[in-house]
Amino acid sequence: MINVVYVIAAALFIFGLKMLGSPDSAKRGNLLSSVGMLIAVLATLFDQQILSYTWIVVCVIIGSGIGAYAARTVQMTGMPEMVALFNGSGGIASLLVGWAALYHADISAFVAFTVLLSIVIGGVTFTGSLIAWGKLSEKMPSKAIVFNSQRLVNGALIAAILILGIMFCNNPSVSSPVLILIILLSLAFGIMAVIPIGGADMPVVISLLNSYSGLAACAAGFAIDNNILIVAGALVGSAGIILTNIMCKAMNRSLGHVLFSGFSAVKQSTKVIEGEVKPISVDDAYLILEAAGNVMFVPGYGMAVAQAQHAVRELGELLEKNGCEVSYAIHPVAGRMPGHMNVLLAEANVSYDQLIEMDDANPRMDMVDVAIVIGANDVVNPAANEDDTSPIYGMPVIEVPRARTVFVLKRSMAAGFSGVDNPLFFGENTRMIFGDAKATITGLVAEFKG
Amino acid sequence: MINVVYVIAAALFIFGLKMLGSPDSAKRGNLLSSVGMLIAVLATLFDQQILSYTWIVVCVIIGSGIGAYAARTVQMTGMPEMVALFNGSGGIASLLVGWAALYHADISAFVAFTVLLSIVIGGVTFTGSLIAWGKLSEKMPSKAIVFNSQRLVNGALIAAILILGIMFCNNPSVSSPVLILIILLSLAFGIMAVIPIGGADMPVVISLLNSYSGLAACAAGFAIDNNILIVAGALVGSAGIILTNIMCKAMNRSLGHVLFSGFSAVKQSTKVIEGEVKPISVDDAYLILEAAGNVMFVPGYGMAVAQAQHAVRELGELLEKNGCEVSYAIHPVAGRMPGHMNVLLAEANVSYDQLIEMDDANPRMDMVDVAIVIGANDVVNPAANEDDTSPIYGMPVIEVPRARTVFVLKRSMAAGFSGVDNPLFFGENTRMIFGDAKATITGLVAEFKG
Amino acid sequence: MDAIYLLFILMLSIFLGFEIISKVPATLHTPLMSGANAISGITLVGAVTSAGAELGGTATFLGALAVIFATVNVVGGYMVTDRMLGMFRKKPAGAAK
Amino acid sequence: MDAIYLLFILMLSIFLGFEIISKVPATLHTPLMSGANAISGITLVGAVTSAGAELGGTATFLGALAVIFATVNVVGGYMVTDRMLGMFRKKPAGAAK
Amino acid sequence: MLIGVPKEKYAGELRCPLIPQSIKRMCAAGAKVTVEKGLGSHSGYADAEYSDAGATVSDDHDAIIANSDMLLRLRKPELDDVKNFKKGCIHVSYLDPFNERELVDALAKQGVSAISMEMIPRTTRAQKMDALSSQANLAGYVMVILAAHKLNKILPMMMTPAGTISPARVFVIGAGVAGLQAIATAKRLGARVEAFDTRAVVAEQVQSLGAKFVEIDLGETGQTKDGYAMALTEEQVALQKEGQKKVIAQSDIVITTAQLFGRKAPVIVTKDMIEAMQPGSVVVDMAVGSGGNVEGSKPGKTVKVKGVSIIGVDNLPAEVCRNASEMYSSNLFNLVDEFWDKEGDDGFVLNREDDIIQGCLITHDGAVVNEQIKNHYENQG
Amino acid sequence: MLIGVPKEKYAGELRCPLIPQSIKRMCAAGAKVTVEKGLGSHSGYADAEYSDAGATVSDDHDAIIANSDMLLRLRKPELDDVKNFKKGCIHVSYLDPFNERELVDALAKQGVSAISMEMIPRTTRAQKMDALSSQANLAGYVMVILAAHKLNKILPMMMTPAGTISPARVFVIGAGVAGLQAIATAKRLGARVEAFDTRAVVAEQVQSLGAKFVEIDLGETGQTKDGYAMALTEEQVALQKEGQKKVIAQSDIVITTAQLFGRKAPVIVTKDMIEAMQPGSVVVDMAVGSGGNVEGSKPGKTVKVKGVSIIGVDNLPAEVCRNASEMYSSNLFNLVDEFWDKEGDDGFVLNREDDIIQGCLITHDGAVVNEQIKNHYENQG
Ligand SMILES: NC(=O)c1ccc[n+]([C@@H]2O[C@H](COP(=O)([O-])OP(=O)(O)OC[C@H]3O[C@@H](n4cnc5c(N)ncnc54)[C@H](OP(=O)(O)O)[C@@H]3O)[C@@H](O)[C@H]2O)c1
Ligand SMILES: NC(=O)c1ccc[n+]([C@@H]2O[C@H](COP(=O)([O-])OP(=O)(O)OC[C@H]3O[C@@H](n4cnc5c(N)ncnc54)[C@H](OP(=O)(O)O)[C@@H]3O)[C@@H](O)[C@H]2O)c1
Ligand SMILES: NC(=O)c1ccc[n+]([C@@H]2O[C@H](COP(=O)([O-])OP(=O)(O)OC[C@H]3O[C@@H](n4cnc5c(N)ncnc54)[C@H](O)[C@@H]3O)[C@@H](O)[C@H]2O)c1
Ligand SMILES: NC(=O)c1ccc[n+]([C@@H]2O[C@H](COP(=O)([O-])OP(=O)(O)OC[C@H]3O[C@@H](n4cnc5c(N)ncnc54)[C@H](O)[C@@H]3O)[C@@H](O)[C@H]2O)c1
Repeated sequence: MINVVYVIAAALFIFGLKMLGSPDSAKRGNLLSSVGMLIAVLATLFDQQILSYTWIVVCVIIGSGIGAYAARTVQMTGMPEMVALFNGSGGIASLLVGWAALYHADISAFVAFTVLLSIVIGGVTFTGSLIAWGKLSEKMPSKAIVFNSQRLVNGALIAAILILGIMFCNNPSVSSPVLILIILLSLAFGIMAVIPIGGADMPVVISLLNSYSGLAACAAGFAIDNNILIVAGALVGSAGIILTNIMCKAMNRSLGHVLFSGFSAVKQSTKVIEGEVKPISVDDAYLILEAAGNVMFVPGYGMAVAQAQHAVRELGELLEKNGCEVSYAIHPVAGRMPGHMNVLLAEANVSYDQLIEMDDANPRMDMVDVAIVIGANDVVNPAANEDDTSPIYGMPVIEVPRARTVFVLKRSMAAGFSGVDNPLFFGENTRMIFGDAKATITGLVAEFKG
Repeated sequence: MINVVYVIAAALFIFGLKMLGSPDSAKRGNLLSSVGMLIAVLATLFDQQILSYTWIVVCVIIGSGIGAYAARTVQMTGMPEMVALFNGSGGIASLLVGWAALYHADISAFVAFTVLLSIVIGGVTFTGSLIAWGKLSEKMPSKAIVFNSQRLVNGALIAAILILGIMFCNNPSVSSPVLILIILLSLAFGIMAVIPIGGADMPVVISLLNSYSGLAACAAGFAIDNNILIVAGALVGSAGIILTNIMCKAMNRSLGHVLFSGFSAVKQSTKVIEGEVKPISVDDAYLILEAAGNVMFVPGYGMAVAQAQHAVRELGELLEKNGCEVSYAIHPVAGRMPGHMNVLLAEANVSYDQLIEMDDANPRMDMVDVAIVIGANDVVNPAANEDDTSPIYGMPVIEVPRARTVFVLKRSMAAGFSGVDNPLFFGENTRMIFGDAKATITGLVAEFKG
Repeated sequence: MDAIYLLFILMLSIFLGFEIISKVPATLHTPLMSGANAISGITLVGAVTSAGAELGGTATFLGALAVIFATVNVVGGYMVTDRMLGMFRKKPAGAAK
Repeated sequence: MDAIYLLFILMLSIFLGFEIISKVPATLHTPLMSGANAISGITLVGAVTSAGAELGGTATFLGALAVIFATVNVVGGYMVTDRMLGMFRKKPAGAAK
Repeated sequence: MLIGVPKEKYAGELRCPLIPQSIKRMCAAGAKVTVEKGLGSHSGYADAEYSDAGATVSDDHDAIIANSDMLLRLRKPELDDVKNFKKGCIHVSYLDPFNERELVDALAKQGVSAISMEMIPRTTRAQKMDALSSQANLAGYVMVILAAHKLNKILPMMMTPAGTISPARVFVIGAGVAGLQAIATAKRLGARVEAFDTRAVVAEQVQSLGAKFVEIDLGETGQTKDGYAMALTEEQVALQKEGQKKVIAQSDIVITTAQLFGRKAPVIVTKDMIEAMQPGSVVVDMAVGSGGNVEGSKPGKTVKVKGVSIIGVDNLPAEVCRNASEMYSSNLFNLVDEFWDKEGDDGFVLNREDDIIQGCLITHDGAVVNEQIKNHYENQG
Repeated sequence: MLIGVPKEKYAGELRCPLIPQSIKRMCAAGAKVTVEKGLGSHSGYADAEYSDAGATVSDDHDAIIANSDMLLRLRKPELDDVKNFKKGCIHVSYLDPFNERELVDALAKQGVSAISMEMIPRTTRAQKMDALSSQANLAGYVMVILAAHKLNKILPMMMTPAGTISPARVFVIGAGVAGLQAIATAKRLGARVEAFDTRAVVAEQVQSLGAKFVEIDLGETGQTKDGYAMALTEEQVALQKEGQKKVIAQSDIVITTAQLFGRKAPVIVTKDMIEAMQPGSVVVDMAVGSGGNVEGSKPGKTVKVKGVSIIGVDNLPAEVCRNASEMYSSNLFNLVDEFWDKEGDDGFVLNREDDIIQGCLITHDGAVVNEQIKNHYENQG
């Protein structure tokens, strides 16, 4: 009987998660999954051979109290760290459940293994989440904390956990000190893993830890073989990974980097060497645009060659629908004849009011989230300002590097009309999207619509 | 051990199916799932407590021989009916497996139930597929065979199967004649269900039966509790339903209609009454366009009002990419000023060569798969030719009704400039897509790209 | 208890089935159908088990028959699908022009 | 044998997890995360079982603790998510202008 | 049936009523066509082309008008030609019947069945014969080209190394066939286009060309069943003037197409408005022929007022005579073809039942038969 | 620093070298500007606007040229004015130094530092001072408007109740700044546009405007580092003629912009080609001033050859003098501003190191200093 309820609960979770993925169904989705949770818990309470309710009821009340209070009082800005805390408590819970599972009569190596999993993952999630919370709520320095022996320490920790783990599986017992050790180590590792990550990355970290806590629950499920735990845990685990990935891309960081920041952090902090070209895929570019609030197009001769003007206009419209501010910065010499861009954009029905001259564009640049350079080159070449040996030195240019992110759409690294190389392409915040501009833009449009 | 193999096999099936869904991965997908099948079968052969190989090997060889031969020799045109045959053999196989399962020692009511399921579904699939094959390969009249008492007969069949089924579950035994009866009835039902469906619908029917055979396998899985059968069966079952649905839409029929044609057939055949407006959703429209080989746009004043010209051009380009022939038929009085459409389409860069005058458009009409009427009304009003009381009688119009399918994009049923109602909207092969033309077209574009 | 697990598996599989098939180009309808159909030939496993597990003449006979049919479905299904996809390979090149 | 079923369930669930999350608008990232997080509070069920199944003091104690934490996660998680979505409700209207 | 096509005498008329292609089709239908020498010379059609098309080319004007059963032409006939017309012959041309009473009476007296191209009803079915539309359409295009040519600025926006040139502002008053085409052409050239019309229905049509419709609330205005505008009341005119003044002041080009069929065109742009415009700006008055929408516009002249040029070309379509002739020619052909006896060989049959004929047939059997015209004359007394 | 701006004497020159806005900015930079009375009258700038902008308006031409440290103007100075120039003054204007040796020598003799606007290098940096480009650009637009006005057809395609008007065909020869703008404008009006240029690189630029580039294989052709075209060899010219003949024959409008800076323009469209065109077609010769690309074109005239009109307006930008003045004015301003002493108050500093100055400075300290020109003169001997 109870299991049938579990099946239903699982189904509800699945629906819930799916619905959470799209704006208009999200609220219902959340409700659905909460219902799933409710019936699952109730079923457990009534059906399982629960011997003492007292404790449970008390605890549930306490827990709900805390949870409800926290959820109520936190102000909007504090939400992410709050999620981190909740997530942490989820992690510790799994740890405890796993631990408790050891008190069952017989413990096969398999069970012991799953118990360990739930303990380790749970522990990491717990401390990790706490650190994340600390960093977000500025309870501790939010900047990446890095020291040289970091990679060593982390390595050591993992090794230790592995060895102890194997030892434990061979003769699992509640009393063995090994267990305590493992618990402590996992907690420590959780801390080590997160401190070297900067506050900016915290949302990603939390989402990742969230996926961990799912896995922890899943492991716990194996430990006490309870299939709803497994299903729900696994769902959250995998869904969490995907979500983390999406978030990474939206902030354009690589998941790998976040995952192993603990190890590579030191290297990373010095990795920002000039002279490195960072290409990016259309899908990833979409995720960034989707999150942008102010986009500036900077068209050049390449847009004309690609005849991309219509696609560009459409992308502009979609961005505006998405609540984003859109402008077109026209450099006086963009293209191959005076007013080249005007001809094209007028043809594509871009309203005159959205066109801004270079002199108006540059002051706004700092508010721009993404500057999309479409087949322009010379007119956005910083060398014109910086390098007085350059033949175009002294020509005023559109200063895209000052935008938060710069997309450069062109087919190759080739130079423009004046044949001057362009340092912009190597900029810290520059992402190259190689390929025909029209194809690229159309791709982005598709992402927005599809 | 074997079960681990099953898990892997299942995973392979999942990947396989997913990959089959997109052109460039399809071939690999098919390979993958076949590998899954192979390992599953081998594992079964070696692991299970198989006592006599001889039979099995012989049978496998025979089976493979037949299958391989058939698959090799059939010519491309014959593929669908071949699939039907294969599907049929799958169905009968499930039936037999279920039947054989009864010979196991103990049969709970649950098992009996699942056995029945596999038998009934398997049986229906078998005969159903055979009929489908017959119709497709013109071995029998491919037109819908309908007689009045059909619904009665079908109803009776189902009732009988239900009653007998219950009887059987109460005391399940291999020997009981009830079993034989049920088998015969299901076979009969399979025939009855398919004969009333016209040859044109056969692909849909096959896809549906295919999904059935999946379910049959799934049921058989329960009967001999074998989880790979359940997983694979369920996968095919559900995937099949979706696919069927997609196919229905591409041929614009309703799934419900196909599912219950057996019952509604008689009614249906007379249902095609004049004067019924058939609206259609953008998604469904997409599926039709996606399968079209020759599309003709017929723009009118509405396109101008909606300023949809750019979106239209883009849709045109996408259709061409999709290997479809695209033309724009311009009626001399379309719009509100002479050359109104020219101004807009020129602005949207539609090449002059794609524009055809009414007099050239009409002769081509019979080759057109889909004529997309974009906010045009009077200029496509058949009344101008037919009804000599109409004020526009005598004005030559673009004769879209002669195209295979006609989409009419407008916001309401309102009349056009001349205020004359338009019988086109009620045409047999007309589908109305209500809403602003630009929104609609942009939607279609999205479908193509997303 | 088993039944429950099976139920879970069934539920999840059905969900998956719905999820993995989304938008399919018309050209792929038939191949996909026949590919799926081949998978449904999984009954072969069942057939083998029944045929193998000496349950007496009839059962074995039924099993054996089942094996034949199932194999036809599996082998034929996969091969035909492969052929379809094979010829389809070229088409897009043509279509894309 | 159980382990196998569980394995199946695990496998299928993971696939499902991957399938159901596809493209998520930025505005939904946090809510989705916190919603998923609430689901991961499912350990509550486990906690309840351990806490309930009189396995002696420590175990029960651990279980009880677990229950508290898990409940915080569940209740807090769902409520916070709901709040986020609640305020987000209005935004699109503004955004769409 | 003998069809005659006399040459246009009117000075500066470069168009010709029929081009060889149409004549070919008429001959194919069984008509005998005689055209006067040099008929299409101005539009670049040589006499040879006409004879190749199957027409007889004659230089005897009088013979043509005297012998033809049907006369096809562009402008109204000369009064003293009329008495030479063959009795009962069918004469198709512009007639301006509301103002040409004398001519119409003469035609009636002569027993000529005179068809006025202006009077072809504005129905969807009749559009292919609607010369007013086909010519107004070209006029719309021409007006913009004339204005652009005259203006000392360019129309499109240009952001260049030597600064930004902002787009010229064009204001089109009256968005009928001509007005709409003017809007479209100006848009094409990249100008900022605004438009106004008394008929509110046109707002949508204006926007459908990507231009802005200037909202001026005139209260109740109407249009006749043929889509023509009704005259405005005093205060409505005042309101409109007020509303337009601002727009006109900041426009580089103002184009007026406001005609009231048969009646004198309303004066819309007054002197003070013009003086409020930038020197160098341009005003084009399409209605100059029928009284003018612009104060001080002169037919066939370009007058300068405080540096503003007022262009008053009275025969706009002639500027693109080649296409104009094509259009008018096929209007004529479509008319003839519509009523041509396809079975027998009675040629052109005057089907008095048909609403098109009822609309455009002015005189018949020695009397003025057209209702509208008859009423109009009676009101004149 | 005293800056003088004399009025243009040249007949039919409607442009003015400086508009009030620019003068305002110069004054702000610390210059004292004197403009001759009526400087901007043709382009619609009243003297009042100039004085408001901070300039002194004087009607004493001689005083202005005699006292100014810097003279800014459009066209080359009159020869007999030169002797009155203040010694060492800087004179900026068009000079056409390759052909105006006498004038240049006079300027040198007078010790004037003469800057020739034509000689501003075609570098990205210098574009904002590049008057050739800014004026050529407008010329490109004007040519199309002139042609459209002259043509007896409309440019766009129109499918109307009275039949379909097919789009006019426009062929642009020479796709430089002017050529490209001409292409863009013709496209805007809906014409079918084809173009040709000897520099293969331009093909892409032509397509980037949606027009068709006519492929004619001339073998090896080149362009100078400044983007100017090199002269063609005999057989190349022949090849080109052959290739173009067909296209020209079927074009309604042919526009030639093929100039070879400093040298006589090549004759590209010959009599026989013109005769192959339809009567009524139009040819516009932008190079008419420097010898003409079209056989029989006359500066300032429109000649008819077999019904084909050859338009030879030699001062195209003046047709849109308002914008043309704006453009030229800001070219001048940008030049002055680029070398204006921002810190001290030395005003305009002739930085002989700067590549722009090196390119455009012709005479200095009593000698011809520009390499190109010197060589040119020496070759003339
Ligand atoms: N405005 C004028 O009047 C005028 C006249 C003559 C010269 N110029 C000169 O032209 C230059 C204009 O600067 P600009 O930035 O507009 O152009 P640009 O500097 O020439 O750069 C154009 C860029 O577009 C890219 N591109 C070409 N085709 C493309 C396609 N199909 N898709 C995507 N990218 C494409 C090219 O890179 P890939 O090859 O890697 O794709 C190229 O780097 C200035 O140097 C200016 O001085 C201007
Ligand atoms: N060409 C000329 O010179 C000229 C001049 C004057 C009059 N006319 C007349 O105009 C008519 C032209 O025929 P037509 O078929 O082009 O136009 P139409 O008959 O007037 O029909 C236009 C249709 O477009 C639909 N529509 C309007 N806005 C729309 C939007 N935003 N999205 C989607 N649909 C929209 C309207 O239906 P909903 O309202 O339901 O959307 C309307 O039925 C003829 O009767 C002709 O005689 C032509
Ligand atoms: N049914 C058809 O197929 C058909 C054919 C041709 C024209 N039409 C319609 O007939 C209508 C009139 O065509 P037209 O161009 O010959 O009209 P018109 O030449 O008689 O008048 C031109 C325009 O000026 C406007 N106007 C009149 N007085 C005005 C004033 N005081 N201020 C501002 N505007 C004023 C009129 O409303 C009209 O739109 C058009 O709307 C056209 O669409 C219909
Ligand atoms: N670097 C810059 O920023 C900059 C600035 C302005 C112009 N330019 C470039 O300089 C080039 C020349 O500009 P321009 O318009 O002053 O050139 P131009 O006026 O000297 O010549 C016009 C065009 O005619 C072409 N031509 C010459 N002889 C020809 C022949 N026999 N047949 C056909 N075509 C012939 C030339 O190739 C040139 O394209 C342009 O390509 C322009 O892009 C560059």
